[in-house]
Amino acid sequence: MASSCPADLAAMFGANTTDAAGAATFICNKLSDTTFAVDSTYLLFSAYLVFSMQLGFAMLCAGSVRAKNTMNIMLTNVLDAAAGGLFYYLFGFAFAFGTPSNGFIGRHNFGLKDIPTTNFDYSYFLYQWAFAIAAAGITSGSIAERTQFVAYLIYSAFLTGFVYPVVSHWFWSVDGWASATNYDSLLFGSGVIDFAGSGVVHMVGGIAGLWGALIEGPRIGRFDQSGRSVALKGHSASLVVLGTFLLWFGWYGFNPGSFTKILAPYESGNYYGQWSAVGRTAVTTTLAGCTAALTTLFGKRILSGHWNVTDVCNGLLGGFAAITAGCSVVEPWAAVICGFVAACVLTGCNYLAVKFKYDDPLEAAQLHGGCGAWGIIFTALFAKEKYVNEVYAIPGKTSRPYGLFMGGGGKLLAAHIIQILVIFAFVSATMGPLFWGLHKLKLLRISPEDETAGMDMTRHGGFAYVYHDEDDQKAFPMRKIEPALSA
Amino acid sequence: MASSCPADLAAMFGANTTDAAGAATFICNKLSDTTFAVDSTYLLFSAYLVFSMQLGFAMLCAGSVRAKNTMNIMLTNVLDAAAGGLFYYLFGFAFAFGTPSNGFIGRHNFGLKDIPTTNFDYSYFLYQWAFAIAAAGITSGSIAERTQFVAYLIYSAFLTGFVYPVVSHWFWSVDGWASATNYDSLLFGSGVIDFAGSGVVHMVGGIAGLWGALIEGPRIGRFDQSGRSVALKGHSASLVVLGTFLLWFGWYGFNPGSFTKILAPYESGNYYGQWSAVGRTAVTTTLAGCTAALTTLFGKRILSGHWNVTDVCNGLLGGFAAITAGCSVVEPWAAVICGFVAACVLTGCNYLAVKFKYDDPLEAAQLHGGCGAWGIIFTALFAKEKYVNEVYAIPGKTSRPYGLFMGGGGKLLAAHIIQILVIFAFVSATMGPLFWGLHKLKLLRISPEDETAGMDMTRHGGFAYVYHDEDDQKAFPMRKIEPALSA
Amino acid sequence: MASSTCPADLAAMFGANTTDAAGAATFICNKLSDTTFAVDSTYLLFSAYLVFSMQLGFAMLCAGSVRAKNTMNIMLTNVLDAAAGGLFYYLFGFAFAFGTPSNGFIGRHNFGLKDIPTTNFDYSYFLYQWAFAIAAAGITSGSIAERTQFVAYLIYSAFLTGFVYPVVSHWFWSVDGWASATNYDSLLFGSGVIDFAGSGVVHMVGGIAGLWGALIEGPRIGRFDQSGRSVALKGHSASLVVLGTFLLWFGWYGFNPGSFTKILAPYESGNYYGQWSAVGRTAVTTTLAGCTAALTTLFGKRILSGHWNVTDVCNGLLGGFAAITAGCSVVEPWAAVICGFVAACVLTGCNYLAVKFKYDDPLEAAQLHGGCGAWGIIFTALFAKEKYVNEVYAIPGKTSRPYGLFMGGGGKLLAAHIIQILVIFAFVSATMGPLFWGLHKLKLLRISPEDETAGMDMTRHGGFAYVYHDEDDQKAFPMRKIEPALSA
Repeated sequence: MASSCPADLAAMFGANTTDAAGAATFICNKLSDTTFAVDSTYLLFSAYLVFSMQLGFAMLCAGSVRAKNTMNIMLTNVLDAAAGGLFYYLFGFAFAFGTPSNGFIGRHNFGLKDIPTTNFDYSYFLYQWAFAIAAAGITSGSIAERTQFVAYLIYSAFLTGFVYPVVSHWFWSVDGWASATNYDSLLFGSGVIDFAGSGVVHMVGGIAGLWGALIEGPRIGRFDQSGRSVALKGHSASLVVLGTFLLWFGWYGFNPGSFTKILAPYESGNYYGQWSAVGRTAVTTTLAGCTAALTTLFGKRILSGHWNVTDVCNGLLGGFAAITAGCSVVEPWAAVICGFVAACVLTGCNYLAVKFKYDDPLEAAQLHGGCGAWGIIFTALFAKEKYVNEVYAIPGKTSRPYGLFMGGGGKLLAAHIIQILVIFAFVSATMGPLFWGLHKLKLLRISPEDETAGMDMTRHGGFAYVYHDEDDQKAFPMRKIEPALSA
Repeated sequence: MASSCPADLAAMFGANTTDAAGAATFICNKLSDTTFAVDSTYLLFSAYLVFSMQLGFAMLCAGSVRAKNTMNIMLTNVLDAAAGGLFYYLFGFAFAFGTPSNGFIGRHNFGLKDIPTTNFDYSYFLYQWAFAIAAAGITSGSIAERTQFVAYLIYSAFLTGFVYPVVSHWFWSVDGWASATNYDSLLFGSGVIDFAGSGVVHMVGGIAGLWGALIEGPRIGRFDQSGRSVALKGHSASLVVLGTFLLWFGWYGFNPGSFTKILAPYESGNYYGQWSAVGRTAVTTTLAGCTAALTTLFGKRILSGHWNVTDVCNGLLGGFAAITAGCSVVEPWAAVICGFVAACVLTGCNYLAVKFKYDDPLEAAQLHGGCGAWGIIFTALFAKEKYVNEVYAIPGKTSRPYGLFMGGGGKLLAAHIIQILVIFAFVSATMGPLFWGLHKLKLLRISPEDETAGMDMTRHGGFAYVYHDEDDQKAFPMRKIEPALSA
Repeated sequence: MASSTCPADLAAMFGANTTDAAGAATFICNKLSDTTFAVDSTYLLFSAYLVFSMQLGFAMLCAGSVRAKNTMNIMLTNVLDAAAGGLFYYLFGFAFAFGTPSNGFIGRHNFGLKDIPTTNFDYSYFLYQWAFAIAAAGITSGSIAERTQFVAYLIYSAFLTGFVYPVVSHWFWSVDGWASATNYDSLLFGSGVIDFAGSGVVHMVGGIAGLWGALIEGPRIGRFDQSGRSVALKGHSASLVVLGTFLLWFGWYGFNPGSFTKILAPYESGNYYGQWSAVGRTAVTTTLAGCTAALTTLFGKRILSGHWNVTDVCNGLLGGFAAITAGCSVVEPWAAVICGFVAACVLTGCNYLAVKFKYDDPLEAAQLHGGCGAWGIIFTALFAKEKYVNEVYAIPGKTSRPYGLFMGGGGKLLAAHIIQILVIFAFVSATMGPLFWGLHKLKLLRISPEDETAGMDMTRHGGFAYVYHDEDDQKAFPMRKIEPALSA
């Protein structure tokens, strides 16, 4: 981009300047250094924020399951990050971004070989790793409280190391067959605008979870003998709120961070540039989540008669999952619409889940799958021409398809419908057989005895909480809790 | 600022340079792009940190109330952020910063119309939104455990959408009648130096809470028949410490972030510039909080005989609330004084609260109102000439009033006393009648039955914590906790 | 710093035909210098905030790892680490550590931040170093948890943050330090110690201080039964342990990559490869070491104990981080995987030894930070890559310096690093050992057995940390009091 900088500037200095080329090179190099440093700072801190989402998932999942399975679900979250780190380093990143490659899978940079290049720096790898582990974290919520730990390790490795990287290659790599940056052959002349991954991350994680939860069936007691739904409440609303806020916090790395660069003017010297677009993305993200939370609050109040904080938290996250695809190319007012519909989609999906006796302890398939799919459609409807052309500028062209409702025609919508179908098909075709195979090998679901007793007791060395000592208990069997109570 | 850059530089290149204007424009544009990108990065990440304070408030409030009201208080914190996002987007930001306007209320940029401009970018809105929701979060602590949820929704919308924006317009907008940046008519030739909002944020939130808590009265059981104070301990000190540390973490966005720009030299080419002032602000903030914590530790040890962690946490936050006004214009040693006095002010206010049978579950009015007011006075006493002139430089003037004890005369102090009175009067005149009206309409306080049972049970669909299953309980009624205890 | 010749060079290039060459050059160079300060300050400040968040991580990790009856106590110590550390480090800790010019053993300028900012240090640098200092004290508090008097805690914490840690950091990190890699005039063995972010300076110091404290006061009551067998005294909340671990992981991205303190520093101006890449690489090596250690611990513990244990995995993860901290900026990602694998083994081994010698450390702090920290120092001396060492620790006017033994760089770095381990062990033992011993003799160190059994929260801190049910409810339904919670 800045490659013509010294030549241009040297020409402007002209022959009367003692060392025009030298001066121009000096200045341009300094400016280029600055750009690298600023963009790296921006990308790295965004990556750290995205990483903090893993903490958010861990707390959200822990609070949403029963106390007897807390150790189990937290361990899976820690291992998402840890195993994901190794697998994504060894081959995940290569499958996703190893360029040049064909449109279906990357094939360079295994084990970070030849990194950094002019295309990718280490910070880019770190950022993408944080995305990859988020996808695995989503799935773990769907199959919580009844899945064998070994099954968990296997699917997590497969998802982070192969399924997710391949999907992200299709839509985000410059070589991907449906990528918006594969300028030589854009799908429908447009490509898919899935900016931060409503499809690539959320739908992938959600649909993987859907198959897992479908194949192993609902938890014991989730539907009673007469088939009615019985809520198996999570053990701590405080952890749910903590996790939700941490996810909100981390989402500011997820969505605005997906620009990966902030020092990129749309017109040099103007106050309006990519830094504004980054800010706008943070604002659209915020508004979508806020609207979804309020919609859920009043909706649930009408439906259930309660003001329910855990439902509001889920609604909020549904709004975020939906805006993720279009956050950089829509107006703030459109984000409000996005959030409103996302809350309705989530409520609808939850209704369907109960109807079909589908049990998902964290509503992960409904939330990330359903709201993610809505987000993809939403982007195809509301993407604004100006923003699309700024954020996804094609070198040498001034225009590309944008949102249907904004007058941009149906090409983008067509590409996005293809995206939804293809993601659904691919994830089903890979994760479905995997879960089915594990099921047949009796490696997927734990025994009913283990499930009733809780996995922490049977597999993870004990219960997560010990508020009172054994000694105290023996001494005062009946009054053992009194010291705590009279405090 | 950079507007004369190309002209100046072109003149320096002179007539012998082939395209002096072109070269100068090129270089200046690149530098301007860099400045926008660096400042936006700084402001955005500061905004994210300020947002994380909302998580801190949620955890602090949750831990400070009894377990039976945890869901209620956390829901109010989530909705502060969510409802605040919508209201501040629709009109709060316009009331606060919509310029040009009169000195009392802004009137442009409703719904982010015409944003970004040369004055404001989206990132600025996001930053100010995070401030607005903090004010509402403070108030929710004062009226915790006994307020109807509907009353909460009403006051929160009114505070975030109108009261807080108007006050911030007065003191922070370039048009505000008491603003330090309203160069045409500075109050007492000085204006108010409330850098990050000891008055604008903390006093506003604290006084709103004071009226709410006064009007609805103390919680049942807070003062016994003989009128003695009975501590109603919060249910989890771990959550209190978690929340306090998160607030500390977020305060690094609140105070140093209030510069909103970091790439602003005081004298170009020198190592000393706004980046140093930002660092100094972080240091003064840290020292004030640390001193207040230690003062509280030893003070409470003498008064109560215990080393109490929740009191230390409150003392720490009191120190932060106090330093917030002057953090950018005082020396580190002065911050130590600020923190020491803040701890004493908080202890004094708590003593008065007990004396007057005022019940504030989070000590929010005492902490944010009392320590906030002290912070305003402190700034007027200790603001250093050099720092005031750097941070609040008036174009074309070299000096402005500074701290009384630093030899700067009483003008700043006069302005700051006006600020305290005016904030107290305005918040009382708006929030007082609102709470009183809700009280008369029987919309403010919950019924005694609900209060005794806890709002979570009666209004929010159940208790926040479920450590043991119903099934286990039925099977082993007497030994049901054993598996946990023998772990 | 590097821009001092900038205006002169650029003015010469503009030459005599430019109307005001000096003016134009100064203008441009000043703007670039302003930008550099702003970018580096932004980077350093946000890194400092991340490191600060580790204190929250320590607080939650410690709280979850102790029994419920001592939660208030341990959290208070963590809050005070930060608060007391802030004052002491401001008053003299920073001066002892970095007050330059000074001798090689202790600094002696900038007390109370006098004369700051200078061309060397800005306020942001102080803030960053303060966040490091309180981390060291936080480590030690874990080792002596659940049985130490609060007054003893205040005394050792002040001494560690205000004197011991600053002196050690002066030796290895100050430009004047006798073993510093940036003391170009007299490098130890022509190399100096490459302890980039403090496996030795922070982790070993905190771990060894904890070792002496825990050794002197002995194990908790009930930790080893009459027949001498080890009885696990489980922490009260695994959720808090996981929360704390993730927060530490989050903060470690400020700790390790942040230790560059500058990001706008090209290795060759105009190239895409510069310090910003090295910063990214450091974040990657940190991540990989922790991940590998976590997985190694997972499978290792599964084989040894038959359980998939999340708290052990968390400790393994942190052990990997503590180990990579020394070499994170100068090793390849693949080497970080080796570092993490061995760190997990070292931690398991140290824990085995601890049980054997009846050493009780509620947070495994001495094993984790001391043991894995020492391994990290050795690891750096073995695997430091020539290219990276010369980039990150470039000596002005020289092109090469010793690097890792296994990478063909000879034994000089290893020699320096062995000296580091010995010296840190000796110095911390010679200062903290007598302090703890003196407190022990004065009966100020350990609480009474009655207090220990009842829990310190009850006896010293005004009550239990958790109150899930009301007194009122309890009186009304003495037998069924928990029912509302259970039937929810």
